[in-house]
Amino acid sequence: MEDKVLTKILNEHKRTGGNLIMLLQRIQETFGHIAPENVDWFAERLDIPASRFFGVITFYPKFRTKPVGKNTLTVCCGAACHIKGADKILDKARETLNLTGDEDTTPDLKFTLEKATCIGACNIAPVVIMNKQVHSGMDPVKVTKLITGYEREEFLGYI
Amino acid sequence: MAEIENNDVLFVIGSNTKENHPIVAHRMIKAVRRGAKLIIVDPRRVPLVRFASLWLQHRPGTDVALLNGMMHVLLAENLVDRAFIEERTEGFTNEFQTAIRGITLESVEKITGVPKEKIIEAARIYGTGKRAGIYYTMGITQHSHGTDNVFALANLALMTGNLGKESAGVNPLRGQNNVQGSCDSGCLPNVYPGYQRVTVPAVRERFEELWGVKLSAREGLMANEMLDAALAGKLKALYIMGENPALTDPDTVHTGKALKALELLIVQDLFMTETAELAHVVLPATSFAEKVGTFTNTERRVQLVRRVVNAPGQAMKDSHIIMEISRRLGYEMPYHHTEEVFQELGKAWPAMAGISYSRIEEEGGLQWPCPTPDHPGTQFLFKGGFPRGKARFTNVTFRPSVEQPDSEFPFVLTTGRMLFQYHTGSMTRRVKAIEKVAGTPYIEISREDARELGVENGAMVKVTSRRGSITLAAQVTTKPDRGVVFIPFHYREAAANILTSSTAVDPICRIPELKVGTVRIEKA
Amino acid sequence: MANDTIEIKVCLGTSGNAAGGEEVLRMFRHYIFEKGIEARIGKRCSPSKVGCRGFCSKDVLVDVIANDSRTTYQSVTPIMVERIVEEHVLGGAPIAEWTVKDEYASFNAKQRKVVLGPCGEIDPDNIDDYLAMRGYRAAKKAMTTMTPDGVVDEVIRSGLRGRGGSGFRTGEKWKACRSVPSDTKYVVCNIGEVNRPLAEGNPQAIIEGLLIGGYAVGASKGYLYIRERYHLSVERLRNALVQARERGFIGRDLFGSGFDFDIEFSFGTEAFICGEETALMESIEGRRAMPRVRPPFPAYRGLWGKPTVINNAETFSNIPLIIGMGSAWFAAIGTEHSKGTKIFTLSGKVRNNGLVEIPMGMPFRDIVYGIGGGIEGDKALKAIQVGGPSGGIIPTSMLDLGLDYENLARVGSIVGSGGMVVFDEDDCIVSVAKFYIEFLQRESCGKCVPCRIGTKRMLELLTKITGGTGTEEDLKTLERLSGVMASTSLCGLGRTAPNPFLTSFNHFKDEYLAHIREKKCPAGVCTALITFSVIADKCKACGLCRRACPANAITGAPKVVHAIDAAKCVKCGACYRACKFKAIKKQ
Amino acid sequence: MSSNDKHTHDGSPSSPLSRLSSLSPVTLTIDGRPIEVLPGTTVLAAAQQLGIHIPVLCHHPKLSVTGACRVCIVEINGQPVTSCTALAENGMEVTTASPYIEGLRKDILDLILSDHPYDCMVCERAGDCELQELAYKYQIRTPVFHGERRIYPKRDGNPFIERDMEKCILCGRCVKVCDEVQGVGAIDYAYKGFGTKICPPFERDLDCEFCGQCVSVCPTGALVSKPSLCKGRTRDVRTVETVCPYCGCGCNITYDVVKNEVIRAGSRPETINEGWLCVKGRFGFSFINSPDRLKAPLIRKNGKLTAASWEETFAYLGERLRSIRDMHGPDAIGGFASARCTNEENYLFQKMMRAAIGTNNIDHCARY
Repeated sequence: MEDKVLTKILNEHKRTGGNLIMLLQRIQETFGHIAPENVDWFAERLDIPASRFFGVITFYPKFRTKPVGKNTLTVCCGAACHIKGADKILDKARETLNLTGDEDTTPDLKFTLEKATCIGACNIAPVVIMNKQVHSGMDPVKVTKLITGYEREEFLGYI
Repeated sequence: MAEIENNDVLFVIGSNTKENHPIVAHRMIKAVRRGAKLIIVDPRRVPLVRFASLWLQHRPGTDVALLNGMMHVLLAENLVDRAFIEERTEGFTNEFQTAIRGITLESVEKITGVPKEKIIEAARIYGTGKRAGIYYTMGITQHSHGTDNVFALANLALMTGNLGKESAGVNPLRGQNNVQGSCDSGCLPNVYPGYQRVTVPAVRERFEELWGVKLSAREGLMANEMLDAALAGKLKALYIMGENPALTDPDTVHTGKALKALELLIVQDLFMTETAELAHVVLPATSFAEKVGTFTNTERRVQLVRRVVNAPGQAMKDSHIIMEISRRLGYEMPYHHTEEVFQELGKAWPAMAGISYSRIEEEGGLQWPCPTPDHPGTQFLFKGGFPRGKARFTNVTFRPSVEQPDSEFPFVLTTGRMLFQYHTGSMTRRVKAIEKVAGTPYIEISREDARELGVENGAMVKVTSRRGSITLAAQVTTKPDRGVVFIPFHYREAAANILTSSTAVDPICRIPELKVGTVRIEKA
Repeated sequence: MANDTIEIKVCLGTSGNAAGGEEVLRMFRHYIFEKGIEARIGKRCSPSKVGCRGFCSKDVLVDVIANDSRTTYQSVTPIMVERIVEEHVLGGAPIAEWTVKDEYASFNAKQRKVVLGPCGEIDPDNIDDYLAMRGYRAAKKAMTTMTPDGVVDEVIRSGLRGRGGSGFRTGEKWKACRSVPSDTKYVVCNIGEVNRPLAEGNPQAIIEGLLIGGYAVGASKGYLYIRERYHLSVERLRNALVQARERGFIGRDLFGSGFDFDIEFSFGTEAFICGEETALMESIEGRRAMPRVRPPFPAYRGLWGKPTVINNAETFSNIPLIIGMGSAWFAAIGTEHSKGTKIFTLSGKVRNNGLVEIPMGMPFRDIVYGIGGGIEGDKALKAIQVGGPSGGIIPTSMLDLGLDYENLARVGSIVGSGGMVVFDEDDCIVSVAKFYIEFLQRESCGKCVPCRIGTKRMLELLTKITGGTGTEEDLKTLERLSGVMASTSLCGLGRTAPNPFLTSFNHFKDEYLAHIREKKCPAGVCTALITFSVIADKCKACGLCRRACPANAITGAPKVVHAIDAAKCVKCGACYRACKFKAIKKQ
Repeated sequence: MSSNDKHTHDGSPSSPLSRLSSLSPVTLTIDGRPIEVLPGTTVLAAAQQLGIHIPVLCHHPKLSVTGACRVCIVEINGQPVTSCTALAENGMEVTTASPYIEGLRKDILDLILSDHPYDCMVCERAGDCELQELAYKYQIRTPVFHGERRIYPKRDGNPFIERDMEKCILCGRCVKVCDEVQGVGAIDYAYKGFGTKICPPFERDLDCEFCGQCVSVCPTGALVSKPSLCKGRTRDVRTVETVCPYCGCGCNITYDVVKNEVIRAGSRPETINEGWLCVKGRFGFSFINSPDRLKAPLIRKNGKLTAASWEETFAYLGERLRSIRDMHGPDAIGGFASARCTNEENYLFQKMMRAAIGTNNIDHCARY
């Protein structure tokens, strides 16, 4: 079953002549993360050393080797967001999601929290991105509401 | 070896270069990085395939069909070097050409399992290369039609004028460190040192004069013939210096019987090998690190071996042992140091005459022919011409291997070496670190076959041929194609040569067909 | 615009989008359709989306253009739409209380919207809007009336410099690439974070610029290099590419000139170092974005070893203007050595955060107080940080400095790709420097020694200082470190990495020394160096602070003046924020 | 798929710049001495031609250019530039060792050492370490810069190569040799910034061809040969050059010998094998000192192989061979020579068979 999906990705990769980063993006899109077994699978078939995959995966923070949550909350920590309290938003989000230590994904796999270096929306700082939607002018209270809204799968706004 | 880098086409057939000649593979990789095209012809996905522009995965034993198919394309697309053929070859007759033209690529595809498009592409790449080199090893020779294979390769090279110039040619890669040297030194039943035939009276007289003794005019027996003779009771004594035929020779059951039939088996070795265990007399020899001498590598380069450490216990230098035995047989060989022997070799064979230990010390290894002390050595052969005047095309037709898969033995077995172990492992298997990573025998099986057999990676399987059976772990890989399995022959506990045949041999050079046999596989 | 149409333009850049612009636009369409507005007033109504208009702090912005007069509404939410439709569109009476205030005028007044101009006007998803404003005329002009060398010369004459990091002369780069004989060449447009508004507001201009660039250097393949995370930008560019291809602006034999050109996406994933062009090439080739050694420069040996020109989206967006309007027109904007305009994202403690485009040479004062509308909460301006993380910090004393390449280089900063952050008196300059170094340390690719270890050591030293254990010796070490990094790092990231420290140390030495000698953070930011205490005569004993304290460090009871136990205090500042009577002192 | 994905850069340091310029030589001045070099020559190479020593760490003459360590920095026309990456140009004025440059170099080394364990006293490479050499040369006793060091657990279970990544200076030579020369790519850079680390995929144990090329190019003690650990310091070692006993490549090997034991194998770079070896050549020498070696002649007596003296053995052999020859003729005796013995031994062996015994029954295992 999984072999079939992988083969499809492989064929598409060969057809479009994409690069390793794009292949990894595709794997991550499909499975949510990049499992070592999948890397081995592609490494063998493409005759590209797995070490190169690993090097690329660990270089770009976007790539994950462990399963991610259903929702991804990205807190921008660029300069503009930073001076407007991105740290506090991040802390609050960690607290709301009950994340401890180095964890970035909730045990129920509902949320993954990540930091972005700068998403270029400095003019509406501080911002967070929930899945694909950018939310501007955030604060700790709003981020809690955002998370709770998504937790109940009925986010309506910051009421 | 350095000239490999300058090839623009590398045609590697029947050679797992990356594992068996790792250092040669470096040069090939370098050539590829410089833009050379690498064509690999091998039934297995050998590691070098990663660097290949083209990989032809043919069925084991169908090399001649494949090569003839390529020649067919060369002729059809007129990619032949007419001037070279005219000037330096003979035998490019109408008959030869008609035979080649008569082949259809469809039939080649059917025999070899290689799509004809790939054969055409391979022929085009090879045919348009300016400096195309062919590299082969036992994958070409260890067949019942091994000689035909080599002829076919020669035809291919001659047709395109890729012989007798730099970075081209037909290059066999030697499997053991001094195969070249032991042949050069005359350890063959039909020739004296320097490939001088024992049956030619003038040659014999020269050697009789040099050695001061009457010599036999009869060609001797080849190794496998000696074993047959032993079994037949005609050969009574065998003196084996540093070899382990009990494990390397095909059909070990047969070999064991032959060795046991001997009245006197003398084995001179570093370790108690499988062969030594059968011996009447075992002589402790010295390793390469405990003596001085020369090795000649695969590119005919004569290099100095130096003494690194002292030999253990009473182990004695091989040359001393030989000299001593010879003395007891009433023939004195009084040498005072090793170079005297080397100098005598130079007297016996002019191609070596110009090489001396001191020259090797100063200049590094020297490639023979090197007839005089001021000769620089010879990088590649046949530059000015071929020894027999003109090189000859030899018409060869495809003959299938002796054993063909059937319902009883459905798999084709091919044997060979792997990176970590060497030969019968008498040296490498005593290196702890190597044992740790490559200490267990295995059989490579394709994923598809493994699935059908219900065999998981690492599971034990029993492999049976008409000769016997062994049990070893399955390695499920993408290396061999469906229906083909591979076993490295290094392991005594699952000796691949229990399975191989000693009767399927090449009619000319008597090489056994170790690369194609048939087996069946069951879960153990 | 024709008088028989009422246009409604909803600002739908990332910012408008984030503020709910999609919903606003949908509501407009909904009401206009449901109420049969067009039939009732006998005019066409066209609600459409436009790119970012820059005034993002008051998004969603909606322009209603009726009877030749334009009204801009700010902070529009979906529930406001019905009334706008009823009263303004139907009734013809703009709703004054919802329209933009004077600050919008002053925000726009000093700007020179050349590149950004169309962004707030045209529908980025409709190529006809772009064509209506002379789109692709420049490409046609270049390919039908100019030689590639002519195009290169025109760009050289314009004086355009790269709008990315180093400000290299674009024309010269093209010329070098043009001069290298090669069967294959590439042009790459890097769409970085600050270029997003361009991709979202006017994607066709980027494509046209890339096209002209390809023609000029002799490349037949262009790449749009963009982080796949910028979903909106990707979507609009993808759409733009499809339309451009349909209309024959990309493909074979363009404008009958025999020139073939194709454009492809290359999706990167977030990494700051990808702004460095050789690292960017590594990323396009699918590898770790570790910069290559230069020379060879990309113009000679770039992507897959082929000559390559890399410019960012802002640079490429300028190209159609230069070719279309002529280099002289372009060169008339800006200063002697810095021509044209520059886009910045103005952010931080100014009133008007937003996207701005200014002519080169504009004094910082005009930017902060004119366009930016001054500092939030009437606090005092402390410094401006320009040029992204590895840019420099400019103190208040340099407010009258004109913003251009030379001046910024003179003060140890760079123009960069266009970030501008404004700090006020509440920001600690040492912490700010530490923040940037921390960022750079995290983003260092790790290839060369000075950057990999240097940024780490700098961060450690700055952390020491903000933690109150720094020494004056540490400052010397920092300076020495800065020197090594600036002169020996492999790429621009490492070479400019000391900028935040060096420029802040130059201008705010006292603040550094206060941290070290007096163990005080004058701005009250560095937690290790501040203490919270209750000003007894201001305390009303309301208990707010006590309840807010997460560490139970505040004692007190109703009617009993509260006190903070310094030993328990975790310096979170919750009490400071909770107190309504300014009775908590932070120092 | 671009072929670049399969194997990285072509490894040639030449740039199109050099190919473009005419092939006429380039003249530059290094430390006041003019020199003429071919276009495409790096400043480092030009300096070496003049016999001027510039320190390097990441540079290796047989590998592609990295430009990561920065210690080969020189002053070119007043600017600090790495000499391993800069190509010689006409009229260049190069200073290799001004106080300014030496200061920068020292600071770079200082930075490297600030992230390096101070355990040279027990390091396998002590005395043979390029980093130690430079630290000594630049007299870095206590580093000016100091701070957090990378701490990694050592847990690689492979039997050949010890990987102590705390000592790794990320020069990248191992990554390049593994990819460019060996064509394996078992290791690569992983992570980024200060946390950059060279490791196998997913930090698994090293699983490769174990050629040890990486060990041979490592400038520090980060990669060392496990079988050689604690077998002896460079100072105690005697080196002997010989030829590898394995395949037909005939690689030149340099053995490090302590007393009567081979402890390490290496190879000189100017040999036919360019200094590279395979796993057998580099690690497969311990059989020489194996306890299993035969140490005395054995004669089968009553069905059992029993130790005998050489005199007894030779006498026995002489008698047995003579009697077989006399009874059955010389062709009843055969001999297998060996492809693993020297030319001289093989020559003697066939000479004995032919001249002393009188048969041509001599062959060897060339066919297997």
